[in-house]
Amino acid sequence: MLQQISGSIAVANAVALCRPEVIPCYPITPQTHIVEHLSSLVKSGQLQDCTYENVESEFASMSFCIGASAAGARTYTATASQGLLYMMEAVYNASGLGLPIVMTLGNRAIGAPINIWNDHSDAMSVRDAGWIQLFVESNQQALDVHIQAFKLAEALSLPVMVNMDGFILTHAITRVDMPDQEQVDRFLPPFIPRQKLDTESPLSIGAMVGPDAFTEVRYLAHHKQKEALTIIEQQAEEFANIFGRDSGGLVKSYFAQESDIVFVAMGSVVGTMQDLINDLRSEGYSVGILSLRSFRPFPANAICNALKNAQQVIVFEKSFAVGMGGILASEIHMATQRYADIQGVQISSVIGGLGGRTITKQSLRKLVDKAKQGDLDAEVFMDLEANTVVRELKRQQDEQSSGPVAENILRDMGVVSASKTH
Amino acid sequence: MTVQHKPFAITLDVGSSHLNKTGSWRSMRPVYVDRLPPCNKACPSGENIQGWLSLAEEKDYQGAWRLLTRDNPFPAVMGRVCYHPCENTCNRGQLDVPVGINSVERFIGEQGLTHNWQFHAGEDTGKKVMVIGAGPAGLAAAYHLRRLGHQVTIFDAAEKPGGMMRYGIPKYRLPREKLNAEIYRIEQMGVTLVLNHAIDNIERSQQEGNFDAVVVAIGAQKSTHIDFSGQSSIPILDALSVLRAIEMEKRNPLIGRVVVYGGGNSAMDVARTAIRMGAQDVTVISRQEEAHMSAHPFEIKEALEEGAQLLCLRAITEINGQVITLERLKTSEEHHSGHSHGVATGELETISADVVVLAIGQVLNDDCLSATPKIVVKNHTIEVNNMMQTGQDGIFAIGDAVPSQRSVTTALGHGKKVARAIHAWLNGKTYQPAPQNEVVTLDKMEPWYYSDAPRTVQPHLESMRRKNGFAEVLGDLDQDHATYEARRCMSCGNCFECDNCYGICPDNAITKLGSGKGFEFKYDYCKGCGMCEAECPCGAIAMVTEDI
Amino acid sequence: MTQKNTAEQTVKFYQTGTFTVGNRLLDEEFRTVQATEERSNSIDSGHRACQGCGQALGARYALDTAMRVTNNKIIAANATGCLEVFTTPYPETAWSIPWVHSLFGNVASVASGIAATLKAKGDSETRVIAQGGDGGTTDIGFACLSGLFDRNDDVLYICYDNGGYMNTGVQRSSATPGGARTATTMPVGEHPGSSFNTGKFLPAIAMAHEIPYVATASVHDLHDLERKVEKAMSFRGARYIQINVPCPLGWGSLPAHTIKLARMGVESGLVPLFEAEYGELTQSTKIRYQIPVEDYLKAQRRFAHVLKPANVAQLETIRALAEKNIKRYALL
Amino acid sequence: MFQIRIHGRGGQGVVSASELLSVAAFEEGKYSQSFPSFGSERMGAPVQAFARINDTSITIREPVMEPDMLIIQDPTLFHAVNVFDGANTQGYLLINSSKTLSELGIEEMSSLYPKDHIAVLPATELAIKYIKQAKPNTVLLGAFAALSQMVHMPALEKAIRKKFPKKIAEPNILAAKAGYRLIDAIER
Repeated sequence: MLQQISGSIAVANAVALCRPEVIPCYPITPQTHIVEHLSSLVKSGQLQDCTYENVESEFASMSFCIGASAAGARTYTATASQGLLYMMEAVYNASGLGLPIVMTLGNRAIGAPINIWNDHSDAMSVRDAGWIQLFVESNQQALDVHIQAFKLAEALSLPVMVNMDGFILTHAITRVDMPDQEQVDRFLPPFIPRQKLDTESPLSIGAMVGPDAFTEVRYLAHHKQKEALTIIEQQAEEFANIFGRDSGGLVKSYFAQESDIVFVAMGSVVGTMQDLINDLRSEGYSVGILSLRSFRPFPANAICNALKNAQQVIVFEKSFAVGMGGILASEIHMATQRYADIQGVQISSVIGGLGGRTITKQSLRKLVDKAKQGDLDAEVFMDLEANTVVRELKRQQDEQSSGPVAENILRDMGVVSASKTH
Repeated sequence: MTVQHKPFAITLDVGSSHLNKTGSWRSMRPVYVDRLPPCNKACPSGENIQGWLSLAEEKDYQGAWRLLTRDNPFPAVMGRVCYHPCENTCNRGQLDVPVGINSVERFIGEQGLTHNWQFHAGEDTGKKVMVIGAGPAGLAAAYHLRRLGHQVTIFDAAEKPGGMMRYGIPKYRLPREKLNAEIYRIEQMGVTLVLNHAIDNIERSQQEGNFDAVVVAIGAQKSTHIDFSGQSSIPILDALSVLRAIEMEKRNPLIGRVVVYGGGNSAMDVARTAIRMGAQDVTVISRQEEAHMSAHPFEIKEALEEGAQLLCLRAITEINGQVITLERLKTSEEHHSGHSHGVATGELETISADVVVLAIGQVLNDDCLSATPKIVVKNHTIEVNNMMQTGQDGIFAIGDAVPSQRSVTTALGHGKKVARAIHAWLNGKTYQPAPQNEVVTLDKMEPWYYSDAPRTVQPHLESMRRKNGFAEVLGDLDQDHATYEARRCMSCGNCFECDNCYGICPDNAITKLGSGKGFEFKYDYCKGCGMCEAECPCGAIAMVTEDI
Repeated sequence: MTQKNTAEQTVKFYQTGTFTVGNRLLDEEFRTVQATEERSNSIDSGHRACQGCGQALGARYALDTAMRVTNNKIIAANATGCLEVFTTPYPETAWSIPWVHSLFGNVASVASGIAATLKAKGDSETRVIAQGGDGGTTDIGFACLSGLFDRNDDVLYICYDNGGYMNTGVQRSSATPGGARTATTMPVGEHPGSSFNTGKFLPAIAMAHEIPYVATASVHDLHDLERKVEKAMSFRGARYIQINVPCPLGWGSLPAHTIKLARMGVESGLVPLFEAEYGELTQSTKIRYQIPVEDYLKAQRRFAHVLKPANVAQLETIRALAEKNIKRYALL
Repeated sequence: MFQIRIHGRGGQGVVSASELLSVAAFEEGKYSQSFPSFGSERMGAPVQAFARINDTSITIREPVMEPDMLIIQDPTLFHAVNVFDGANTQGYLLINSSKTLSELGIEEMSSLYPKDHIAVLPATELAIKYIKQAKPNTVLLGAFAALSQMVHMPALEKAIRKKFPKKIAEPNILAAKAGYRLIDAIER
């Protein structure tokens, strides 16, 4: 059924269609509307046989999920940013224990400086946590991928994180096609846990493992993720058969194979890029996009296959490893190094959209133009106010007690008009 | 790598911790032991007190009676007259008050009489044993011999059996129907009693009767006498003949002012009997201070309660007419530890009396031994080896006639011992008593686990009632109280299946074998922490070093 | 399981081992769960606890009781700590119940999650027990525990209190008693050992949440402990039991003295045993034979310095604490 | 594609207005999108909301940089924010005020627009009249429908009924109709 609703409501309704049994939550912008809506669905009786609990922290929330999932419940929660970091220990634990929890991450920057707006710093902070990490471009995909996430998690007995850009998707009201219960039931069978705390068949979960077997256990986690590369594709196909839509999968190519210049990106920015390349292609540019829908597992083969004809690759990402650079870019580098068909491709790493900075078509277009002229640097911070940075560096050089950086820059940009205090 | 069907967190076949044999950590191992409870150790009859108390706790009175009478055929008697050294050593005494073993024994004995439980003779061996003396030692010897299957005939010069039990212990302490019943029960086993029959030549009687062995259990029937200086005008009697006369209901010699000389239990018996017989005034004169008198404190206490006077640290030096001269003594400083007699001070005082009873001891009457020269008498007692055998092969001697502590209980113990010795001797062997286990002291136990409660006090007759007759001074425990009292036993040194070791082992390294079967250590898992030993309430576990 | 007083039960008053695990003379119903051959052995042989481990004992006591009460329908969640480590050394497990370990600080939430699942599935028979040491409970797991209490989730939380981080080599926790030596509060300087006037007493905090049931228990008095676990299981909602479990390693005591020390702790007044319902104190377990605190302290090397003449003020402080407990919880 | 940018202050229903617009367009079978300028959701702070209406699906996620329709819910914002930034002056301008354009000091800017693409109306007054609250958004939406014909009253009514409970929806519909009538009358 077509609906014009916010991304958060769409996801909440999709999750409800998956018949979750336990949902703990803790509020944090920008995911809060999802769990608020689920709360209403449970409290009003629209979602039955489900225990919903507003707990005292994200750490508790993920821990609650761990207990619930280990006891055999289909379990869901959502968080973002600082909340993800606060639950971090439990995030690793959930995957280490192999518990098929589904969590929405309403992607948001990480402080300090505190910032509630969108980027991918939170998702990237857990890139080694052992979770499956899927990214969505639109609200339709968001709701579709959540349905697939449960099936995927339960097939692998691994937790799945659906990454959805905060505000840009969560708060955007768009048209979505909401499936009906019968369709979802057809796609997603009841949860049969691989391991379960059961008094009829007692089991110890979470034993200590020493050097003698730790490597094997960790290797198995890696092995599971590699299995997911196949299963994700299979499930996307199965999904398309039942729901009639292409949603999910490992990667999505928009003219990537037939273009000289190819953007690689994840999440909602792909939508803006699509709008851009439609313009550019009509102007005669050879430009495409490769959208990464699965970040973990990292679909190196699929990526390289899509990029094999590209001359210039612009890896656009909304986060970076401070002191190193683009995370996705370095992973793409690594993948292309291994892939024999790709030789001599130019890869530029573009960091943009940090802390909610608007990603405009115009700025993206400039990147393409520069790339076309062979002028695009290996590392670009898109729309960086270089002068502001230079002035702050000077202040720091001039004065040991130059004060807090964030506040200095705000003052410099005139956002804060207070006069200097000393 | 094949696909795992279990999630990787629990793959690679988690096994049971049973695979991990933690027993290898151990340097000490616990073992179950039976230690000797101090009561058992102290019992001159060698009763397994802890054992029969345990059965009594379960209200298995017949079982308790059977176990008790394995060592002592007179529970109803001993439950009254035993001075219960067991209670003095009872570990419980260090916590609150000792278990009233004697009163439970009496209760058990009463159960035996009430239900008319009988003894059973052993399978006939064809051997015949002659027992001289139907006192406690002789009767006990006869009983044990009969249990072992030997034919026994007892000869006694008196008209009734029982010896000192009848002629030395007043009725108020031992009602005669109880005594008679328990003696009769021994007779019922097939023991022949020949009364009013003194033996004057042991060897001849043995040959005439074709006896394979002889037990001399003739007691110490001759009273010690002192000749006081002075011209006494009053009767000077001995305790034994006084008590015998009263038992025989002959003329009462205890009239007027009675002075009893002596500090032992016989002195108390005479004094208390005198009060009951209506004596005007009863004074006990003891050479020891009260604490060192050989009489049991409760006897002294009860005598005083009944109205007897007690003059301690005094010696009779002279009796003139009715006036007795006493010299005050003082405690010797070198000998303040016990049996010392006082040292003369030269201070004199006098009292008047109508009769003096000497209760200063008895010695062996060796008249019947003169025909058997190999039986050596030394210091008024018959010399015996550690198997109670005299110098004459096949002739054994026991009880007050041999060097030992003179008590009914000791006599009973002798009876048991001699029976075993004779049994072995008749089979051409030497009796080897089983080695005694280590005695368990309170420091080897953990008494916290026992509830504390005072001993059930046997209902005392009011002292006024006591004075006026020979009614029994101590009453019976009822069943509830007997059970209650029995359950105060801490089962020192012997597992009573409290499940503590089983329950508190942090390594579940103990198997409970089921009721009555005890427990077993699983040494595969026992880490040797020693908690079971530390927390065994009764000290029935020991830690021993592992052989490495 | 307590004995009725003598006036009512002349004969059933068993002086013979009344406080023992079992006793052949006691009616079955009055014996502890541990006395039975059929006990469930929630933790079984082969675990790798130190010799004389109080926690191994406390956990089996509590869980076996809960198993009996629920007809073996319990699921346990475990915080990181000794109990977790020594029971599940890969590739073995000593647990005979469904058991999960997640993290050090989250066991209360994991247990809540399990309870939520049972609720969602309509399973009211199976019950959930969370367990952790004092560090995992009073320090790192405190927030999650408070959350559990707040939501009144149907979980029995059992804290095995041995007064420190023993698993990591004996460091101070907020449950370490004043004066005690730990690796982070060594007996050096002007105030040797753990500081006084610090720490927190979680049972009182639990009571402040007004949860249905709070109790303290000790491994030395099994009847009392089992009664409390049984009582706890009769409530729905959040319940908290703190069990005093001596640690030979951390306390510097003999392995054989574990139960003895537990007993002495209680009998000195330093470890008060009591129960509370909905925030109100309902009952305390009386001291049977009061002992001086010194007797308790001198059996533990962690208090050796307290008994030196120079530190008599510390001893006085500990004495005062015992007196305060005795008064506050009416222990005599 | 028709792009709308709404300026207002927190608490004036700016975000709701963009949502209602997108839902109304959806109800008419069009593709639409709405989203707020995300920020701290405090009362009184300047806020923007965006909407796009199109005949085919919309993928772009950037804020509306070149609005075809500018809706100014609070005229005091002219002094605080450059509301005309990037505005398509061939598009529309809808202002909540009882003042004239010159009184508002935007004569110069507004002169760039076609005359019949500009509407100024006292939406807050009307809102107070109909819904007893100073929330001019639904009045302005009615005016928007009349001014742009990008959505129509039946769809707008439907959107309002979907979002609000009846008790709130009905007065808002009356308010929207009043806004519609006011502008419709001027235009025709």
